[in-house]
Amino acid sequence: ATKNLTVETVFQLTSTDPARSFEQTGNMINRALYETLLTYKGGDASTQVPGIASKWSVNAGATQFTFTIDSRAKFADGTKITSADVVFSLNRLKNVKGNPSSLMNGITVSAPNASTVVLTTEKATPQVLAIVTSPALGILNSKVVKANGGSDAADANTADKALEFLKTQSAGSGPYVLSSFNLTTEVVLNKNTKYWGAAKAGYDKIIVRNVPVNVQRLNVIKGSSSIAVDLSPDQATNLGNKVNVVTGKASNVFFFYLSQNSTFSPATKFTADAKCIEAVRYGINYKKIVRYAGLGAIQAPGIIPSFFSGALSQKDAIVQDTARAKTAFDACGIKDTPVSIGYWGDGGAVNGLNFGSLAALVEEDLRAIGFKPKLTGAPIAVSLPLYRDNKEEMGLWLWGPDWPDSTNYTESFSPGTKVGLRMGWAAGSDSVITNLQTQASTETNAKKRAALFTEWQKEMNKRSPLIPLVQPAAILVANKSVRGVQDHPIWKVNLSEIK
Amino acid sequence: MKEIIKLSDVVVDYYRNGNTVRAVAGVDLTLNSGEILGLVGESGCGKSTLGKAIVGILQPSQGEITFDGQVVKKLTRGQRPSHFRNLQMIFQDPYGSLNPRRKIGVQIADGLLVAGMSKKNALAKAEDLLEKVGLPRAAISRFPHQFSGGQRQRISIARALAASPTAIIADEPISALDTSSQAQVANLLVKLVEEFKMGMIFVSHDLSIVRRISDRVAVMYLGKIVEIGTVDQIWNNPSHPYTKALISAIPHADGNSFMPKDLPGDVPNPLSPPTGCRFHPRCQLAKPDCRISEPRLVRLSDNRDVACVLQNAGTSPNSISLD
Amino acid sequence: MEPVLGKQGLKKRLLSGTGFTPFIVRRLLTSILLVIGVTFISFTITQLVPGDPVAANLGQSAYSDPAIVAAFEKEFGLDQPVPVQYIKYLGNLLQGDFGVSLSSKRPVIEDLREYFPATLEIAAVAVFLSFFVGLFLGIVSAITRDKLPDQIIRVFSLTGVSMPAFWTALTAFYIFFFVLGWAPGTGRLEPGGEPPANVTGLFTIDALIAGDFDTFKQAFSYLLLPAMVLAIYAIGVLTRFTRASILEILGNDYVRAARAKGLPEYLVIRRHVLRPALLSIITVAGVAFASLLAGSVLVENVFSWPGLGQYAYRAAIGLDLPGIMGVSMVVATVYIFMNLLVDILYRVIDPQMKDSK
Amino acid sequence: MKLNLLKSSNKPKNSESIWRQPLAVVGIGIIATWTFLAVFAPWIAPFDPNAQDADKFLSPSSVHWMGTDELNRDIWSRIVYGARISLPYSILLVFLSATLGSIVGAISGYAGGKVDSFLMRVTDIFFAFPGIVLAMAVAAALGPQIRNAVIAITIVAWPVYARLVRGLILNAKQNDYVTASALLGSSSRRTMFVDLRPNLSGPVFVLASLEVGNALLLLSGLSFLGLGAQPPTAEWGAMVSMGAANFDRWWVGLFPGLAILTAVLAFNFIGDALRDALDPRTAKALRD
Amino acid sequence: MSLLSVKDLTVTLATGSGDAQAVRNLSFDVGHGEILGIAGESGSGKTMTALSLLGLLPYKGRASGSINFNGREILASTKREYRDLRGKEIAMIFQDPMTSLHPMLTIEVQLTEHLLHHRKVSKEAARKVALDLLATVKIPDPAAALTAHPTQFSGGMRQRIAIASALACEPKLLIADEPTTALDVTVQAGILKLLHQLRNDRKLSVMVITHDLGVLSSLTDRILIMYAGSEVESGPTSEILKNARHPYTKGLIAALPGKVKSASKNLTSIEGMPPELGNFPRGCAFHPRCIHAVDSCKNDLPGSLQISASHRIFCPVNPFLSSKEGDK
Ligand SMILES: Nc1ncnc2c1ncn2[C@@H]1O[C@H](COP(=O)(O)OP(=O)(O)OP(=O)(O)O)[C@@H](O)[C@H]1O
Ligand SMILES: Nc1ncnc2c1ncn2[C@@H]1O[C@H](COP(=O)(O)OP(=O)(O)OP(=O)(O)O)[C@@H](O)[C@H]1O
Ligand SMILES: [Mg+2]
Ligand SMILES: [Mg+2]
Repeated sequence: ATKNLTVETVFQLTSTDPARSFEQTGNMINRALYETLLTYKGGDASTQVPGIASKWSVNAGATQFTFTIDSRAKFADGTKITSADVVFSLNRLKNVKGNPSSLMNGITVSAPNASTVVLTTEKATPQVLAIVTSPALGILNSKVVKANGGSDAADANTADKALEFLKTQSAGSGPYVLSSFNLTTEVVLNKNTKYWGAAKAGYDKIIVRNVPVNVQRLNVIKGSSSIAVDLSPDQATNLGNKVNVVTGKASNVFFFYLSQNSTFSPATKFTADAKCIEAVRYGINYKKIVRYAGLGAIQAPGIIPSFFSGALSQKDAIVQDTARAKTAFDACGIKDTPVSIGYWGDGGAVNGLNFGSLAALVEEDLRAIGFKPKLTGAPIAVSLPLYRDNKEEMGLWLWGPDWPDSTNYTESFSPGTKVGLRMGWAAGSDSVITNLQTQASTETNAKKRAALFTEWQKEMNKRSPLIPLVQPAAILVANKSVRGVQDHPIWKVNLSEIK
Repeated sequence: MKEIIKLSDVVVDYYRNGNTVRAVAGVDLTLNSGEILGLVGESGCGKSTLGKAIVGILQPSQGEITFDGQVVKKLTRGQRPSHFRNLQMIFQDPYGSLNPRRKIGVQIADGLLVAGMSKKNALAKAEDLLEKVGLPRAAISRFPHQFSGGQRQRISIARALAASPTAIIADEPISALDTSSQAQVANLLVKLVEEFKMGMIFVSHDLSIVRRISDRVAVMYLGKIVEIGTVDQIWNNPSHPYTKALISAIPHADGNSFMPKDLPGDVPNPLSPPTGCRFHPRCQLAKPDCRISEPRLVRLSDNRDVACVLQNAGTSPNSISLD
Repeated sequence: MEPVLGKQGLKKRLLSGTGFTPFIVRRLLTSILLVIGVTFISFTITQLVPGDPVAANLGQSAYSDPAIVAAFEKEFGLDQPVPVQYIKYLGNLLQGDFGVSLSSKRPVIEDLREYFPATLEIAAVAVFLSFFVGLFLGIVSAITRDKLPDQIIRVFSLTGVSMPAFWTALTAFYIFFFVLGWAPGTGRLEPGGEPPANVTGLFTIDALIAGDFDTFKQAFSYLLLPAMVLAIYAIGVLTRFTRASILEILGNDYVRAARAKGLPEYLVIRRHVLRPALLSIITVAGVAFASLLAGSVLVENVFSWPGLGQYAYRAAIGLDLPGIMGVSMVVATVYIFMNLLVDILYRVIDPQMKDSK
Repeated sequence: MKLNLLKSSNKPKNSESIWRQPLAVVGIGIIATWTFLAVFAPWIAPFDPNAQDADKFLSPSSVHWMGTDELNRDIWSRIVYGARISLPYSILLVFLSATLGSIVGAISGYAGGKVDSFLMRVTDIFFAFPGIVLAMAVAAALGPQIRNAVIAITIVAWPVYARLVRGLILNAKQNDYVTASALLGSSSRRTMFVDLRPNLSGPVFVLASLEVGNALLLLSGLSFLGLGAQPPTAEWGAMVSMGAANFDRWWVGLFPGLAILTAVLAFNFIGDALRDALDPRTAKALRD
Repeated sequence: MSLLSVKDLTVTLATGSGDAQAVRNLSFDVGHGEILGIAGESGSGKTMTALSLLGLLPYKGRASGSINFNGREILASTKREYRDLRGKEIAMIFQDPMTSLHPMLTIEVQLTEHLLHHRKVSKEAARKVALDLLATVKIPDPAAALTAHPTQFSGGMRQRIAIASALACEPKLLIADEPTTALDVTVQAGILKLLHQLRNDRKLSVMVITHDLGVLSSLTDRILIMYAGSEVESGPTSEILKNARHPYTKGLIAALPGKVKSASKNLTSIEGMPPELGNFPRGCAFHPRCIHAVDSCKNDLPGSLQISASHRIFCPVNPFLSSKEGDK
């Protein structure tokens, strides 16, 4: 009899083409179909281990990364993996201009010989080692993909036609191969019988199904599925004795922010005020939010999640101080002017935390210190642009890392950066924080890096318009017969490791 | 006597699914002030169509209708020109001719309001009119469903009177009523015509009523007038075989077991009228000629016209016998 | 057709024949216009309201990369002026090209080909079920007018149209799947179940065509619960409508005449009442079917039924214009087609309409 | 053929007062109860509907009759306050679409000809249009708020009224009383606004009362999908969707669902009875 | 013994404002081969009387009293017994031939369905009967007519078809409810002739309902005049029409346009209007409109008064009035 594994999740999936897939479900599946130069083991996201590359080195300035391809590495069809495949895959990723293409920003790929690949950057980029673990950088069989319309040329955006092919079969070297793909119902993986690595596939077949969270719960209780991926801490209680609950810290950090300089409402000039920010920062009842977030959740002391280098500890976390908040509120002069709070409002939930409920919690706290908040959530399609274009007075959002490294945070949240701008925090508005950011990005010594990240966060906590709220638990519920289930911040479940 | 309505060669067509139904096929007629002209004929022969054309509800596709010397124009969406308001119509269905959801007072007053009278005066006048048609003044604030058919017909008459008509087309005003109400409403109409010196065209399929209240009678068959004359002439001395048949089909309520005579066949479909004399397929006296040439209305004597070949040929009217 | 007067009538006469073929041709022409109207309205409304499909469909880092945004806009033609987009859309439509879905990144026509049959399958079963149940209950209710069975059926059918479908679906699923274990889970087949070779897209039918009875049983058991939940509303509608039309027809002279002949009641009902009633009931069933397609949104959501409803939901909240237009057009076409079919049936069944000249 | 009017029209109207119909009385009772709860919510609700505290998901007890939700808000209190959203907004929605639809229908019926054909084609299109899809798209794009959901549904809900009003006008226009008032000198505009208005208001009102239930279903459906009322507003559909995420806490979804069911059912009872009280011909116009 | 003998028939109907008696204590007989006419104004209960014979009263209507048909009491019949009676023993034709034939069924079905049901004959036999019947009622080309639908016929033709259908099972009694009201006089004459002929040829008993005294005069042997659900006068046709005794009957006759042209255009009429169901006056229902009414009329139900062996009236004052006086 064949040994099957059923994994249920709410699909966040567009395709199984690594170069075009950047969503959680896609990462989970691609992690099993394709291999990357380096990767992580278990739930760890800080120490890279060999993937296709058996050895690697970094130059002193952190601008050149050399990888040596494992001589045993073979694709599922038996062909040997060469540096040409790597160059093709990474260039294709860069040029198809899909969602994950920005990972390759500033990186050039070259292959001095058939078993060596060199990645070069212009400025120091120590996080390249983390970036190459992303499933988007999975290595495809260049011959097969090219034969089926694939292209890595500069115009791959239009020239590459391999998307459809890659939905019908995979062209990778992972322990599983794609059997069937359906965007809305299920993706079926088969065992790669010719897998070259030591850790062979644990199952003959893995079925990843698209199932709403509440049904995931019922199914896993009944034993009709093996792993439920998306349960909230609340839903992970009273499950009976057939299942194990695996908890980790989610990579997502929810945060609340105040906009600095939008032009859409007279109230904004008050929310720009340091006093206003202070009022909010000390007005929020973090304990209540953590309690709502349930089992395994922690208050986010800083924006960098607990498992990355330089993360703050709980003692650094802001503690609610209503009196201080009220004083600050009175000083900020916003008085009765209503302020709107944007968020993902069509019932969106991440890690079981419903944005609407979180917003309701924050709303109550702000109201208590004198604000007149108004919740204006909207579906992603509407609310996300508002947030991204700095058109929200206040917002409730979350950040999940693009690559598992703290630089992803410093480079996204400092003044003048991506999220910084969304809060109206222009470049040059806070030189201390900006300095810490640049230092951290070029520092290659791990200890020193960590110290810089910590310092950066502490400064952020003093004055940034951004207030980290909660780092929820990541919960996987698995049937007791299933072993090796661990939560991972990037690919959630490493299907290859499950036995 | 003044000619109040004059029709010359009026033709009215309906268009239906691409076919033309010629419901009125060339009618000449006059109505004088103070007279009641009865218009009789079988169902579907075009009586209502003609009536509607006279007041301007339908547009004749040919010919001319004048009221008081002015050519009647088709009703448009705007207000009817004020001088035509003296030309009114009374409808057959006492239930459809009053708005069930409005009090009768305002319905009667409408005609006065439109003419520019103040609301208060108009309602007062409406009460007067109700009294005139024999209903209590208090009825003004009641709804139509609180009245019987006969009473409703009186209300319709009061409404028409609000426009001080000089001519009324009454399209089967009593056909839908019970015997006793029939008499009451007919009497009312006769009284009003006399009182106001109006002219009235009284449409009916019941020759016996027409005979009692009309001065003249026009007999219609399939869109054409086949005979016109005074009541006595027509009743006692029908010149057209159809008129004769119509009269002999009326049962007599005399207890003598008189069996009326039927006229075989139905009124032909106006979509494809018979050639020649329209009556010839049902006429016992039809000659081969009748199939070909269409007889015109000819004057037999004063006030007496008939459209029949037999008459045209000079046969004396009295010589027609159907028995 | 109502008679018309004057010049206007003349024109109409010239434009229209009375036969069956001109009728069909005319109806088809208006139907096409209607479908285009539907695209126009969905296009206009989705353009009028704010919202940014680009942001909705790109990840956060991709969105801040102008090159990727430009590429995305180019790919989906969003860089063109709005009227041009619409004209282009219509032009493509003529060639059977419904555009590419922003959310699924594949041609809308393929999406529809996949999702439409899934919804069709439950909607058809629901209508089939509700047609017979509704007809039966409606008849019983009408002939036992004001007696106990009628009272019960009336409350029942009113409850049917008053149930919030999403709530019914949840409750039914919880009870029949989780508590009682009678219903299989969500989806169309069991996990990893191999869909039958695609002929119609309806799994049950395809399974039968393939002679695969096990898959048929499986597919059928999966669709039964969602279909029944959908049917509750339709049963309510059809029961009420049937009752009303039968009562109305029972008031006709010809029914009294039939009773005066001493015919047994079942014959009176079947021959004299049901036949004319069926005409209008079929109309309503046809429209109910079309509205079930649209109404399946909430039910599919609960049963994660991979159908048009879910697709529509995702397209709507993702501001996926081609997707929204595609769904609208399919549903509208079904609606219009059902109406056309009903009209044709009318002309075929009812001699009165045939004879009227 | 002569129509015989003696018989059919002399029949007494078989309209029974709706107070004599038990279902209607039940319906009126339920709506009265909900209205009472809504109006006096602050005094009736035992808790602040938005008060959050430490626990969550308490099952029904003597303190929390219907339990509490994930933020430990008292569900009974939220349902009571929810009546303040669901009922008035459904009625507002029906009022808006009835007004819009009646105006379109009236214009169509009044103008006739090309305007009529055009407007009727437009209503046909809206009829053919999958309303909920449109409503979802509009609500999504405008941002989910109960107000926008109302706008969205109004956009798809008006055509029934347009058709009804147009039909009634065309029907009424055939009546002799319309001709009679034209002969008296009423312009058609006057006929429309003076003569026919009372004929339209009854059926429109009945249709509206039949539609309130549907409106409530649609509104709560949009909220269920997250496209209606925003937190922390207590709205029944949104509350059911909370319950959907927590099947085993059956009380979270069950009670708000029952609230919707009873309110819709009550509106339907009333609408049905009103329609039965209407004369049969107009009632038929409503059904088709 | 007469074929039909009705005693004290009372019909109660449910109206918007409670129950009301549409027919009150009506008694009459129809002899074998006799044509009885029932006349009266609209709403006087003629149709309800007819329907009660067939057990076809409208929804929530009920009848009491006694109806003896062919020696059998039928008022208390079960549904089944009524069904066996209808069409087979007693047939009925209705007022409006446009609506009393089913628009979607062929003439053949409508002519033969009850024949097939009651007589259990074969289809072919039934078709033959139908052809004969169509010939009897003078439908041209019966064979073609069989396959046609009612819409293809004119009103007069449809009424003939309805009559043919009523005759299919050779009933003993034919009830014709206003069979000619909807028809033109010219067509009416044909139908009257046909009914007359049928009676003579088939020895059929007929009950004709009409408000047209002319029709009664032509067709009937005896007349019963109803007012507000009760009989006011009954007797042989010629006697009633020539020598009516009841003020109401006299009024009706006087209101006829008449055979002779009088000098005045005015028609004689009965003032006032008939009472509505549920609002029948106490005592003699006619008293508010009656010029001869005396005080007792307001309170006492009028008893029957035999004028001659077969002629009676329900009026307490009338014996003192000669028919001449009533004409005023
Ligand atoms: N609106 C219409 N459209 C088409 N044909 C019509 C219309 N109204 C009447 N006709 C036809 O015109 C002819 C004359 O109809 P009209 O109503 O004038 O007859 P009538 O003499 O008044 O009959 P009745 O006694 O039944 O009232 C009939 O053949 C009828 O079918
Ligand atoms: N279904 C019904 N429910 C209640 N009352 C009814 C019903 N049908 C008729 N009636 C009333 O019963 C009374 C008698 O009606 P019936 O039909 O017997 O009168 P009729 O003499 O036949 O009158 P017509 O000449 O109008 O046919 C009338 O007042 C009528 O309004
Ligand atoms: Mg007429
Ligand atoms: Mg009758």
